[in-house]
Amino acid sequence: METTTVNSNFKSEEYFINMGPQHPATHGVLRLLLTIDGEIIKKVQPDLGYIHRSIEKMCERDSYQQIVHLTDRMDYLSSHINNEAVCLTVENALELDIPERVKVIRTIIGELTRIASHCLWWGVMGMDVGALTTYFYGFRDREMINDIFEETCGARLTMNYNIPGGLMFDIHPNFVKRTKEFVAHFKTKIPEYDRLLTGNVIFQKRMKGVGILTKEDAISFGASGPVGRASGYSCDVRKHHPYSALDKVTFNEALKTEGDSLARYEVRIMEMWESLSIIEQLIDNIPEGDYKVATNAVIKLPKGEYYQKVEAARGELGVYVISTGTKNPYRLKFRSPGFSNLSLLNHISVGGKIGDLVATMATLDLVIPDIDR
Amino acid sequence: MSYFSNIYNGIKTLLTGMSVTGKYFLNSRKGAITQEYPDNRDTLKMFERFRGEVVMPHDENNEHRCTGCQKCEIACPNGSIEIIWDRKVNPETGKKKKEIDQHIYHLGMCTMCSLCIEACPTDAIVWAQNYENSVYDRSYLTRVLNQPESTLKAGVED
Amino acid sequence: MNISLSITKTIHDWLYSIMPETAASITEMVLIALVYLGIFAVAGLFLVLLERKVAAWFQLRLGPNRVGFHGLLQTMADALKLLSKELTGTVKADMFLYNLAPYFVIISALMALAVIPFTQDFQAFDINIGIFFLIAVSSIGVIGILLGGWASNNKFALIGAMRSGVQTISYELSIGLSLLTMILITGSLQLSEIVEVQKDGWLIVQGHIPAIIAFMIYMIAGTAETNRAPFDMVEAESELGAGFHTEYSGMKFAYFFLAEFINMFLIAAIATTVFFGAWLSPFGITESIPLLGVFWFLAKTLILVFLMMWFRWTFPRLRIDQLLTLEWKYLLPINLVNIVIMAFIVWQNLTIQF
Amino acid sequence: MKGYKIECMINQALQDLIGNWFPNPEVKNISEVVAVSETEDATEENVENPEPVNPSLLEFTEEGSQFLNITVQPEQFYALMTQLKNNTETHFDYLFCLSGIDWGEALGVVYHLESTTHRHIVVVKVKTEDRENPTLDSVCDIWKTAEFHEREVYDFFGIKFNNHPDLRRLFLTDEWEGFPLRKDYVDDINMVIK
Repeated sequence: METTTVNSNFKSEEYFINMGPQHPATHGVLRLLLTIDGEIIKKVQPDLGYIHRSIEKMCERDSYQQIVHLTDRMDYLSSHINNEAVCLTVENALELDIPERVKVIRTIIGELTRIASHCLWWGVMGMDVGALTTYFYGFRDREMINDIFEETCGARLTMNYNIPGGLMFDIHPNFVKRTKEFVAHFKTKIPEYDRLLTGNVIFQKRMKGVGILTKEDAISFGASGPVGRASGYSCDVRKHHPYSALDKVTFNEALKTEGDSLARYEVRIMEMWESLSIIEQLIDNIPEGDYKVATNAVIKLPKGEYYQKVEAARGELGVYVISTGTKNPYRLKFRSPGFSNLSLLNHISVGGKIGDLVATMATLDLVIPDIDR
Repeated sequence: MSYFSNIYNGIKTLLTGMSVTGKYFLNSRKGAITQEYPDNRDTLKMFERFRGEVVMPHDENNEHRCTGCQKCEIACPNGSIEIIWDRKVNPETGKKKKEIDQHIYHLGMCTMCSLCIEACPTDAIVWAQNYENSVYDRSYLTRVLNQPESTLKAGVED
Repeated sequence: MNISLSITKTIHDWLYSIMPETAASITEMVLIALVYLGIFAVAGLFLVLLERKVAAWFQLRLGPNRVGFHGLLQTMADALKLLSKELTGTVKADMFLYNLAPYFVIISALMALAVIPFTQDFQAFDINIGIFFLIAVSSIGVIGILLGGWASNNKFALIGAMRSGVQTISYELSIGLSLLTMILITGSLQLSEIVEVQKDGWLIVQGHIPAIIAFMIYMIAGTAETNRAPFDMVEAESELGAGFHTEYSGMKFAYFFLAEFINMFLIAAIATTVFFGAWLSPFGITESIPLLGVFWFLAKTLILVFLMMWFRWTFPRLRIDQLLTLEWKYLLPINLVNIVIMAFIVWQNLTIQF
Repeated sequence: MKGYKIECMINQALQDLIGNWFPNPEVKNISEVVAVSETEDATEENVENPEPVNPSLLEFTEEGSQFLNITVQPEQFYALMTQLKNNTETHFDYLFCLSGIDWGEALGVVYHLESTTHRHIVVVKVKTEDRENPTLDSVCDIWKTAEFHEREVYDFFGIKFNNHPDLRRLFLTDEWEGFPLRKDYVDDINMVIK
């Protein structure tokens, strides 16, 4: 049937629904304005800002120690890695010599954070495509990591364990034991994840060929992390710009070339294995030494610009600091992975069904505070 | 032929998935991970480093270790600590000395970042493992950490 | 009218003795209807409880365990809460249809229960077109869903309702054809006769391979018919919020909810009747005590209900086009071939009978 | 650090390469250009030396940054960005950070670019003095990610981008007044100043 133009934006058979900000699949307060023709998605317009706290403006007011805890609240699922990014920026600017012990501990906890984040993602992903049980299995395993964090860092989610110059306090005596227990436990659970969800024929049908992102588009849209790697774009910051103790470990970059939702899913499952292997390589030989180096009570970065990128659970997190030599940054910009990953949602979900959009969004693994900052 | 092998493989994967959940169903007695929270209050113990709220420990003589240096107040990113202090004359030495009147802590504004406790030179404030912080009125969240009539412990400042 | 209810024979005789015949039979029908309504409203609530408990055990949880012994009264409390809730609706809804929809759904679910044979002679309404009646009545429910979704004046509800229409119309075919396969053996649509035939062996044994295929198709289509996961496109909470009942609250929502569970029971009950010998005990071990038939019937039905719950808590949801692909490209052709095979088996007398 | 040195060499090569794309029209003689750039390297921050004429319209600096910084005028900006992306020797196809900055007098945007094939990084800075109606060219059609990032910059700094397909507020509501991340933004209610 011929469609007539009613107004400039809509065709007569298209209609518009408002997905979010209180929608189960948007995981928080993301609002999507969908233009739909029947079940087919014609356009996705994200409307952001429902949880914007202007962390960048707050950073211009705070001292460098105080900035660290704000980053917990960005991507709360990889809070340790966010903390690490800010601390690395400050440490590199001050040219501090960080003890090996700190580097190793940071890396271990960072990888644990990544696993915890992926566990949660796996559970929620299953729930988004309708398998509600996965949620609890994912959370069960994540809970063990959270307990490790709570014992060592004192908090489960917003840990603030890093300070510029090292760690806030030394690891708990039980840390190594518990981490080893977790690694042994989790090695038996990932195959179970595979049997429950990955192999499932319905799941495969839902995921395969859905939301295809080509390598060129992935790069052009600035996709990073598992989203970029699923499109065959080697973008692991841990490989290309290793930080902390990541240059001492060997691991494979999880790469897939299909670029569809299933590839993004598989890349994350592979990443969990790689993270386990990184932890195993480091956990037995955490070097002795100080857990921090002394810094001035008031940290003043030398005049200049500093950029540090780290691989957060969702992709490349960048911290761009412009310092004028005072105790506050002149401008601090967080390049958050979720923001770029969200921008490609419209591109890859147009033409799919509503169910595809939900599945695609789940594999992008969006954390809204990370996007809104 | 692939039509039938698709059906066969599909059913096989479905049964594999069902075996996973079925295993948990059969072990549901011992496998439950539910924390029956208000019931297990007696046995629920937080880790020693758990950041519940900031407290100021007092010893049996009602003495604390806070000198009123305000380092915690400066370190706090949210302004959740306010210290009201005064200079009082020490009767023994006759010197004027800073002394806290009230160490006010706004739990409602606290983000549990631990910077104040790191900043404290005399370990006057520590984390408590209390995890039940909800109250019926926001004003209850503003707490005075030093007890009434408490004094500075001797020798802390040296 | 063929009301045969020997366990209420006394009431029947007593009513006929004190009233004229027409009044007596009307009173009797009303009485039976009320008894059914009462029993199945409560049974529906316990099915909800069962679902919640089973889900919890699949998910490493405890499930409801506060109200009553091990949470037995939880759903009762929920129903009371829903009863006492204010009924909120949307201003722009089509009020008449909006209010009518839940009754459509719940009444069609309860109506179908009338023909289910719980044990020998314990059947409210044994008509000679039993199976046909079941299929016909169970598809009325979808009209309620369509009405509810359309009248709510909510786009999410409308999408849900439209999906439901598509889904039910498609899967109705498979249900009908898979039951038709079995009717080739029984040669009758009347449920009591279908049970009678199974005294020589349950139909799933009698019909062996095609019967098993028909049973699998029936279970898949039945799950789809009740709009349960993995075919819960209608609600699809991660896609549509709550689907067609987004705008319903209080008791109206409870009707939809209850109807879903009664429908699930119904689907399992039909499967029990047609495939697993209804109230017949395995190998006739308790044939002498007809009252135990109720136990056997419920046991078989609940096992099938459990199977449907197991599906629900394991599988991801299908997409709407895959749902239709499954029906039109897989279930329907297989079903048609299956009928031919079954006809061949019946013709050649290849059924297994004891 | 070994890696750091290699990056330095690439930076110098990059500087020469990119600088040639936009020769300064004031500099006619090629040999003079080379001489000037050599003296510039040799006598860094030498006050007595007459001010060296930049051979290119672009300004290059590595001072106070770990990357090569290119400062470009808004007029050459779009052409430069197109070249950076399309030239096979540079091939900066990955725009990983786009930040708006309030420099005080001027408003600027900083682009962090990386090449996924050559793995080198460059920082492009562009400024506009006009605080009332700042306008720059959009790079949406070069890097698709810029669409959202530019909307963010528009939202917080009020910098308008020419040829942007959908330049609206991203985070804030449409009726919001002012641009919060500018240094002169005041909001007595929502901002807590320490």
